[in-house]
Amino acid sequence: MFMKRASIRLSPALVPGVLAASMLATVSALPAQTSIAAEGEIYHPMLVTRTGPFASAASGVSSGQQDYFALVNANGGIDGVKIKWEECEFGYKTPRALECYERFRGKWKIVYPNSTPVIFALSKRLTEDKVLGINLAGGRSESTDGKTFPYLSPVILNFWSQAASTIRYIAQQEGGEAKLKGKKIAFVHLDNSYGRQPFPIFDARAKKYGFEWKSWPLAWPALEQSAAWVDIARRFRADWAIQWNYGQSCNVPMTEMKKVGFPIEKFVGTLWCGSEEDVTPAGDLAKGYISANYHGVGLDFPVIQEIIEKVHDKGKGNIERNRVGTVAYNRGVLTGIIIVEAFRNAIKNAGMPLDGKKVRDGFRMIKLDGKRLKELGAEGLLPELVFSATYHGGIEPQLFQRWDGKKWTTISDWVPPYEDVVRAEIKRAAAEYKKQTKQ
Amino acid sequence: MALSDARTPSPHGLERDMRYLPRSADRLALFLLVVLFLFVPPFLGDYWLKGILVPMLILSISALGLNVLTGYAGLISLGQAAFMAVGAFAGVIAYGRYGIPIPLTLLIAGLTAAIVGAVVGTPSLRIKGLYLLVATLAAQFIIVWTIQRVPWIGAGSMVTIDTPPVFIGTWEIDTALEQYYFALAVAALLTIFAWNLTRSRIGRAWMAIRDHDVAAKVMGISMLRYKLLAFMVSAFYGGIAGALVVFAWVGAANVQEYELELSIQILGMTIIGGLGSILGSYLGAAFIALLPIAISIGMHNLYGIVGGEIVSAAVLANAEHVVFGVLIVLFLIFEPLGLAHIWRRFSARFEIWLGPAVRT
Amino acid sequence: MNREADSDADRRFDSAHAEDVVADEVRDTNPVCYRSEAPILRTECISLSFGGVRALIDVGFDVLTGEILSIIGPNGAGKTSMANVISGLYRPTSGRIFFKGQDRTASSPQAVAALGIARTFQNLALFRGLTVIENILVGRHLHMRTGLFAGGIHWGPARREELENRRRVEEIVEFLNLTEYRTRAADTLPYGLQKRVELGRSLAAEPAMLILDEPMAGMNRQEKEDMVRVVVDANVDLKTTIILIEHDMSVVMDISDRVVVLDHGEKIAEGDAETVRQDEAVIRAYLGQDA
Amino acid sequence: MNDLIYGIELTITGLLIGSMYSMVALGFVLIFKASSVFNFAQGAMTLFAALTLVGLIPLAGFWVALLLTVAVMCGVAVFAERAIFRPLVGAEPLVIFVATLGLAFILEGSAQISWGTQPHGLKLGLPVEPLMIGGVFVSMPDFISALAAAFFVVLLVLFFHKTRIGLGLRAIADDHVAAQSMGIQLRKVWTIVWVLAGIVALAAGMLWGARIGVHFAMSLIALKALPVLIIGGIESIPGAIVAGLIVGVAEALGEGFIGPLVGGGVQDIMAYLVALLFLMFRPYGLFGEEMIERV
Repeated sequence: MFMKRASIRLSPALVPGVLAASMLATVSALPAQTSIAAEGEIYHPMLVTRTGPFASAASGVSSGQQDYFALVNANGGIDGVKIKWEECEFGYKTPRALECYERFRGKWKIVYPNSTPVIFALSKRLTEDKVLGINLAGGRSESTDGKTFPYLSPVILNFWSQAASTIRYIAQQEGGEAKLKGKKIAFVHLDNSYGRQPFPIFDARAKKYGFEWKSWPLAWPALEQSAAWVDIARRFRADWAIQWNYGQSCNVPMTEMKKVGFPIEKFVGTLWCGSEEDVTPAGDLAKGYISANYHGVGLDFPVIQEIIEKVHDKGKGNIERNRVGTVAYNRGVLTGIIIVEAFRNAIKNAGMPLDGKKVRDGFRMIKLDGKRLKELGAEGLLPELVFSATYHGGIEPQLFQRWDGKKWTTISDWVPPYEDVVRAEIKRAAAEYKKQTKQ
Repeated sequence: MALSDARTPSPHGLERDMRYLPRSADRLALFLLVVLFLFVPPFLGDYWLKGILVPMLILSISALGLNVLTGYAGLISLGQAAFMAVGAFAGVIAYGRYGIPIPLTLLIAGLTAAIVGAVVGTPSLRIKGLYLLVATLAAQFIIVWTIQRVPWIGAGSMVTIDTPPVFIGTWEIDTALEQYYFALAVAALLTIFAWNLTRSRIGRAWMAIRDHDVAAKVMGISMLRYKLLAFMVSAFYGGIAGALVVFAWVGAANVQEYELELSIQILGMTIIGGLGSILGSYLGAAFIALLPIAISIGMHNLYGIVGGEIVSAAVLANAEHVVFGVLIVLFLIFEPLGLAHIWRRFSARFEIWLGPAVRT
Repeated sequence: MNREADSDADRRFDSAHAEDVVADEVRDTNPVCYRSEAPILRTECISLSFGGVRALIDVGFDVLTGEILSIIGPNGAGKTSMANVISGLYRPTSGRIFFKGQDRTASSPQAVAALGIARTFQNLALFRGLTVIENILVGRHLHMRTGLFAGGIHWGPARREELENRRRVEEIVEFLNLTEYRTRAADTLPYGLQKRVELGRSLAAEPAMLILDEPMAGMNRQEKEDMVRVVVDANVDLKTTIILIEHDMSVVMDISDRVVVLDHGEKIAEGDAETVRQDEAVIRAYLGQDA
Repeated sequence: MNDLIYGIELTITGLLIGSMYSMVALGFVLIFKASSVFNFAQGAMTLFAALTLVGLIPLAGFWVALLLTVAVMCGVAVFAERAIFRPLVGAEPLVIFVATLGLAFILEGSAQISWGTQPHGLKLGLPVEPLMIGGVFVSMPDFISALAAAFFVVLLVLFFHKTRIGLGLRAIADDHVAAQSMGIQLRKVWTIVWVLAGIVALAAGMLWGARIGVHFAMSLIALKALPVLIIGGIESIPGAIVAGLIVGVAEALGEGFIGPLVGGGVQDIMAYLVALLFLMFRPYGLFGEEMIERV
């Protein structure tokens, strides 16, 4: 009798139990995944995007970092301390990133989602937990102000600097700012927070230099832009066009421009439309396309040669060999360099084991001047970066590069942004943030 | 038994009919759930609270709202995420800009969404099924577009508004546990409200419309009133869920989190969970929101056990999608009526098995 | 398709007996004191067409308070169209409808229901997902006031109202002998019972006038007898004016006070059962159909 | 340039784009017509087909790759019909809708597992220089794409009206029960419809791939088809074609003339606004049939 009861009680319980089981799987899985690093190791969880629409470039960035970490480890670690990284896939989906964040909470040393929406969603949490969230050339533009945003940083070139530097580049091509007067600049951008950030910069510079600019917002995924380009080329008759697309909408203008007869040499892309993945779908039509970038391209950097030699040739690469040296990959490597520098400073400053605050403090001590970059074998790969407690990076120069159908070639020197407008915008936005959050 | 009969004057057991949970298995399960949800979380880490439970509660509220519309009134909507966005922004503006107390703010968020919902629901008077689906889809796009464009909303070029610290009276909701209980309290209230409502005259009117709208009409049920009411209630729930995203989870209203994909997910939750079932809204939210996480962790572990070099991380991550897709399809084939129906079958069987014991 | 054909045959066979057995005994106890010559419903020159098809052509008749009026006619005669016009589902192309002396030609079905006209449907129109009790409770819709907020709180007046109306529903359930099926889902019941639930639902509305659209279609003899009894009881005990739509004239002849005969959308006869039974046009219409 | 010429240019641009929308919408219409399933996975099928094609081209050359892709799409179609939709026959349409969501996950995941996450170009060798006809600019590749889309549509129409299977399909769309009693096997026909939808997905994938490259976001193109379906009616092939053109023109003109008034970015909203207008005045689309309910 007892036996029977017990069996009946159990067997139907299995029916709705799939969910319960999956929950249990989650519980039991947790300790396994967040395996504790050995003594004297830095355990470094990473948010990665290897699925979905943004995986193409984002995967290169993640793998580039990992290759650099592998190189550091192969060279004996940071003064003997090795890095043990662990991925959490979020597929560029904000809720999944939040879950990942919580899953590894307390173990984060520095968070780099490579997604601006995620930085926004995490910013409160990061501040509470005292973990630095970085998003190179993205994230929260005003977090250049390290005083208002102690645990956020754009690291390099916030969105406003990108826009300002791009205008300066166009001015240089025209032969100076004075020549901008009366010129028409078309701004093609995604109709979201990312795409609209340059507005104040354009407004300010248009007023000062007397050029005319007009916005063509495109709703995500912006795979169809023909009406905008007919308008730009046939009615507005722009002298220059700037694109602020993202991911797979980057290559669409190249086909459209050709169709409406807009010259590609008068077209400049944001640095987020400056990787191989952004141009290859357009094939030959992308030849001659110019985009901004915040780092050097190609394999000609000692650090990358060293990675090939010590990581890939040993069969320990974290990415297909043919993607080494791509824009996304180099971004990963230089991000790795910055993170490792922060780790190194933190260890030197506060000792092991590391936590979020120590790494943030280490980040603020980063001084990647010419000498240091040379030591790291990264001269020309990234601009000089010097951070402080009040300056979290973001006002740096851009490089400009041209696609020749096969590879990118850098065609300019470092082009600095107009610092005054950028700083004014940071000040305004930081004040607005303080007002909203009643600080 | 004897006592309860004495208190019930009616020979028909009217009170009996109106009991919330006629089955003992249901009562037992509810009791366990209440204990679980009330007393266990303090012992769980922040991961469970912030990573799993709070988002799940919020999504469940939203799914519950959609279930009122789709499961009870038989109307489809792909605009639930947009209602959440309306609630999120209405909430953050009411609380952040005007300093309205949080309980009132939640109400305002819900009501604003409800008004928008009434407008979005008007096509339902003429069309249904797939046509209605696309009409609400239009609303999804138009609402999100409008939030970005109306200067008064003040979403700015970032289309994000941060919230100040969240206070109810003098109680600051800042730890994960507090946020969890806050969300739980709202979810519990809304669940009881929906539970009552769907069993009331209004709920019956909705189900009448769903099952046979012509017959409902000649019983005197106004299509205009009840269809719009269903849209409003559904949007109200969505709006409150959106506000909770701001106040109990993320801390900011960001329009990019309320895109079509979320609407589709919420519709999936109500269907996989079970149309016309309150429990189903919760189960569905758990399925759609948590299963991918469980799969991800599970496969990661498997990968860890099997060992590194066999498959790349990218293959693994994509395989999660495939597994998730397969599970959706399998569940639907196995139980097209939804997860809640599995439970209902179990609890019925349990009741039969328990039968004699209860009667003695 | 098949069931339809079978039941048609059944109906003709059974009805001959049904009329003898049932009608006689209930007629005796039928008081006529509340009947009046004043029409509760007047239809004037109703025409209805869909595209080019004319479903009703200048049909008009009065329904007197308290009577049982049958509308009969062969298939496609326009009976259901007439019911739909009266209950507001179709707007007549021309003509007017007065209920209790007021013109309500253009009223919506809800408004018609609120005036006190209830109906059943020829094809089953139950709320499939609801139980028997809940189906009948929907019939109480217009007698209840509980709004959104009270419904969600379910306390105090809302709860009392719910209990009160459930009590009324139980009376109907008992009246219709549905007690043992109370909590069954409507769509799991056999056909005859479903028809009965539908009748219960319309009775729950306590209508002044009830339109029954072929309530006995597809029923066996026992079920028909039960149904006839219920219809007469509703008329007598609940003082409900009834319009009974029936395809087969013999079923209803003995319980009807008056009969209206439609054919091809036109009224071909009106009067008491005997007059109609002997009317040349009626015989022709029915003969024509049978032949 | 005066507004008239500009308007004409936008209209032409819109018409050419619209033909591509029609292409995508057709896939939905085919499946809905035959089985009342709203196949959300149509976009994923487009992605899957295009990725398979560009993945195979370097291995097998264009024509062989094309044939192989057709074969693969047939396999996908048969799999979807057998493994997912046959067991769900008779389920609520919404349930089947969610099942197609599941199918979309499966297809997107397996496409990226098989062919990686990197984007690809798909060059069909179309001329790209713009064409000027009497001072009015016409995009050459769009023109050719539109011709190809038109050609494909004609093929489909011929198939439906001239072949036995096609006639069977139409019979089923009109009345499942009657068609069955006439000896048409529903299941066989459903399989064929899924195969057709797969081939339409491949065609759409090629045309769009030539335009925007082949990458994951391609599955989002399907969203463009939804307003088209409303305007044209979900069950109507001519509806999908005409409505595609209407949406294309409305988007182009809306962006060109209404956009400047509200700060631009109205292109996608326009499609839905036009769809809403249609819902108000012709709820079941241009060619859709109103569901008349009998009491």
